[in-house]
Amino acid sequence: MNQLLASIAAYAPGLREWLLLTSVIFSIGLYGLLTRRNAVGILLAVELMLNSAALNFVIFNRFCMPARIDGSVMAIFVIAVAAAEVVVGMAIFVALYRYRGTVDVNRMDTMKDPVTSFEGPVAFNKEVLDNINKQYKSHHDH
Amino acid sequence: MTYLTLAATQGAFKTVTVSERTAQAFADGSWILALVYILAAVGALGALVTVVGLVLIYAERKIAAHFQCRLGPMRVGWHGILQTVADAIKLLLKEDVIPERADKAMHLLAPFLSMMATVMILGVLPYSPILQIVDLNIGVLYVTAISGFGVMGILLGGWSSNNKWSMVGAMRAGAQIISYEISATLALLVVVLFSGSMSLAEIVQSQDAGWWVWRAHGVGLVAFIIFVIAVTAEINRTPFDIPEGESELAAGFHTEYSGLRFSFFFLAEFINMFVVSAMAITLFLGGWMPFHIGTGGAFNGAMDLIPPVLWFFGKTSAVVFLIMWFRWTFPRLRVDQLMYLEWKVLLPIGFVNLFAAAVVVLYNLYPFPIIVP
Amino acid sequence: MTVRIRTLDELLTPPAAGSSELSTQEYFVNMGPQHPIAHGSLRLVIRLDGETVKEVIPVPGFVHRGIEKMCEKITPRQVIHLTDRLDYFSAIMNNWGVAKLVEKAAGIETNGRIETIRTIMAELQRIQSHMLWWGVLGMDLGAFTAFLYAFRDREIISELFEETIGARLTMNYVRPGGVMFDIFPDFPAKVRKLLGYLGPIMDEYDTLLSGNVILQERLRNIGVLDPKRAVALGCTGPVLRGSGVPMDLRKTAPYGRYGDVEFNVAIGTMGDCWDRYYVRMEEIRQSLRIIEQLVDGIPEGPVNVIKASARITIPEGTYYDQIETARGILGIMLVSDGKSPNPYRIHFRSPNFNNMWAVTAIAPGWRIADIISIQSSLDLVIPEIDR
Amino acid sequence: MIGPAIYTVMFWVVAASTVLFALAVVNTRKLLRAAIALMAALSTTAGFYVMLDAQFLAGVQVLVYVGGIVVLIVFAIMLTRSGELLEDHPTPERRVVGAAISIMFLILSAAAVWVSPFAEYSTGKTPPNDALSIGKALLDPGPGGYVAPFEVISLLLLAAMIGGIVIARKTPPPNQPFTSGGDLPGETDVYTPLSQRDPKRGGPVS
Repeated sequence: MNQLLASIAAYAPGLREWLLLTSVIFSIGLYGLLTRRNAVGILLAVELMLNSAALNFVIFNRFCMPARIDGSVMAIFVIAVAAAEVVVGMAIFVALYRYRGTVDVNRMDTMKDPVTSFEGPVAFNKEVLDNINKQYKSHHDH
Repeated sequence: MTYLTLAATQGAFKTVTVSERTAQAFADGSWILALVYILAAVGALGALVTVVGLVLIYAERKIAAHFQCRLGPMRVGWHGILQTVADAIKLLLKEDVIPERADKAMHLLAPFLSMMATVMILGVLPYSPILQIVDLNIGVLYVTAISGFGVMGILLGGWSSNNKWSMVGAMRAGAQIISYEISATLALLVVVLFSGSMSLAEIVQSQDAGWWVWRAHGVGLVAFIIFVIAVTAEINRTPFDIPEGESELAAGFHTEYSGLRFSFFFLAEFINMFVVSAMAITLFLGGWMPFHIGTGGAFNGAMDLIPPVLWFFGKTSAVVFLIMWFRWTFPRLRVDQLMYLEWKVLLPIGFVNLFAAAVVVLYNLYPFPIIVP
Repeated sequence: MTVRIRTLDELLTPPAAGSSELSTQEYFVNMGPQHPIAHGSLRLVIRLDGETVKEVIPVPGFVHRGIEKMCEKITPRQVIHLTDRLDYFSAIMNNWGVAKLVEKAAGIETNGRIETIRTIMAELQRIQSHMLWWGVLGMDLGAFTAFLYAFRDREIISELFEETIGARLTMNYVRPGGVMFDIFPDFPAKVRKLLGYLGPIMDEYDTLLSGNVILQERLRNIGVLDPKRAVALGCTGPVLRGSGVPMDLRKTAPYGRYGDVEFNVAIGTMGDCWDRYYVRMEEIRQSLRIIEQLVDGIPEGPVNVIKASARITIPEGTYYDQIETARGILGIMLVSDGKSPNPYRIHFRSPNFNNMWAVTAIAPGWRIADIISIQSSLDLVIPEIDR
Repeated sequence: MIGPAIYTVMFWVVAASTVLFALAVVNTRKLLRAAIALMAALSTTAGFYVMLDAQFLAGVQVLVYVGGIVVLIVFAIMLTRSGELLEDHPTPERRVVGAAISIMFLILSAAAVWVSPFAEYSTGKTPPNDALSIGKALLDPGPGGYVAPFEVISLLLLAAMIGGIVIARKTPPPNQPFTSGGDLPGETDVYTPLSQRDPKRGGPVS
């Protein structure tokens, strides 16, 4: 029995295993960041990456200077920043969705040109489009 | 003679949690004993969930009935005592309906999330000095954190039902629970400040010289009232049962649930009531401590004869009764009035109260000795 | 806790676009026909912006039974049976309305005993109806205890009816030229005992619900109905009086014994849900007062001035009469061709139908939860709307 | 002997489940499910914190992430109820490119981790990771203290809160094209008459 336990304990995670784990999670987050087109999906992936970064702080704290708690403090800061990021991000996405009817990052190109195409839950007709462009122009005229 | 000193002289009530016993058994190499401890803990939790659920549902029906000049369940068993069992069997045998175009996986997951949140809290409550499964040194934080899973269960349940009323109920529940969590946490922090610990067992022991509800200069009383109001809102009970308001939302987030999964939501509500009451008494009313007047005396001695676990469940029942009393007396608030109450009434009072508590602790304006570990 | 008081003008103006509130997509929900607030089968289509009501469209008609058409095939005396099924909480008053119309049309004179019994019974029924409303309002607002309290006390009146009439809900009591059964000998004593019981009970109701701060928050300044709007919509009864219009047929066109007794008409000041609540609670007290004045001196005499088998012929013409039921004015129009004993056409002007449309005027701008308060304060009986 | 063995087994089990949940976060087509997977992944991370003797951090993780952030995300997903927000379809090209880049990153970082000589460490000493020492460190103005970052973070959170409210507000500043006040057809007019609806889908006909 004890031999079995010892052989299991031989696979105990060291610093490198922990770091490898966070690298894997970070890479998965990176993959999501690159493949998702939906802004909320991207935010989810970013949360994953932030989380693995915070975990890294704690891992280094635990293995390299176990007498201190700086890693935990940094992780708390990371969590706070993540919370702030999500609040603002979600507010922006909801506002954007309300105005444009989409949160697809590929279509968030209004800064390039006046609106020429518009896709949303309801198809916009020409009149609405012109109206928006007029507003846009009058804004610039001021 | 205070309770703890009495206990110390007798050496009887040293806090030993089940997890400590298990660890000791492992260290001693007695596998079977450790296994027995683990199984006993799991079994006790399961039994507690079942018994508390059955008892509270029966109690609610009887209390409601007597508030309303009627008898309540009388047919099944003596004074209808088996009614809840019969209802449970009926719910288990009912057809389980899942609405069309509902998100099936989420629909199945939601009640279990709700249930899990409450059961996980049961494990850290100190029922008596020797009856506690785990004593976390972040116990208060743990309880606050885990109740977040309950919100997710309700949100998912409402969203996945593919029903507008459920959706509205879920959104309301989410907003309500998150809002009132703040006030509840502020009230908890007052006790954490006074006792100087976040471990529930230590918080109970810090009330050796008197319960925080009256020993803390009125600050504790204000915190207790805020806590009771906030947790009543957190567990969606009248007058804060807006998420499931039956007359407007037709049961809200669990409209589309039936059979076993409905019973999970239903049971979670009652276990939640037990949990928050237990938290309230652990933090403010001395947990398993007996009721003492002054120091020493025959009265206190008589009180000490009652076992701590009975004190715990007795006090919890009192708070549960209070919450049920609310339900059968008050009408329901409107959702914006609810938010008004939280953000413009309870939250400022909570902050001021926390500040006052901090001043009391910091400048030691405290006539009684405070136990700071 | 303070309440933001909205003035009538502010309320009736639609909120300006871009007021500083969070915006969400508007959506429609169906309240009913199967919904706890429908109290029967009424469908309300509600356009919502978040929790704010933008528009309410009532869709009645789920319990239409063709009562008006059925009335064309039966004699006026048989019509009484059907009026029980209109607003079943005002059954006696509905009966009385038809009886009054037929008596007017056929020229039948009744005596003091009949009118006194009718008045007492109608007022008892009014109390019973308002008690039910009170309990249901409590239930709708989440205070279920009120519901059972109301039913406990309603039961006493129901037993009184049962003892006199033999029925508890569909009384079928008042008929042209009299009442169906005479009162039993110790009826006055029992009614006096009831009055002694109900007086303190009203204070208990106030303690349980009226004085509750949450109830006041839910009702005060909620769902304000402008008096002009109320009149324009044809609202009657406590809904109209709640808006401050002192319109009560018992005062303005006294019938029965109402001209002989002293009572006050309760009116509201603002037209909010609380005023409608207050008006009904006060009406219970005034009804108790009316009964108290009448019960001691019920005149002697026959309770039927015409034989039950006598044929009532109504001369050719169009007749209209109205009566104040618990929910407002029930108007009855009867067209007779003078030949057939059956009416050529009967139309009921139902108080609930007009009161129902008040919700379209009141509800926009309030929350979903306020629809509950508003619906409860309107006290609708759906079968009468659909007839 | 039993302690390390349990620790090891738990680490590998929780690590595997975390990776699975993380994969679900980036691959699920329904965003709400992705959010739930994120919740699970964050909860297992709290488990990691417990394994690393940072119980307080585990509590904060669950409290803030599950009770706050994920609930907020779920709220936002529910508020923007449309087919587009629920479904997310990456094209195959994006998948390939994304996978290539992330795998390259993984190889790079793993290699870096494997070859780097880390300082000697001892796991025997338990770190003082309780709430008390973290609180003291956060409010310590001396060297090694974190009072300045703490204040900055507080300010950041306040700014984020105000920013969130301002952005989500309906009020249109005058002549602003991008905040309309909720009156544009795209914002409110999502109602389709019954006759124009696809009975199977229930929504507007596309």
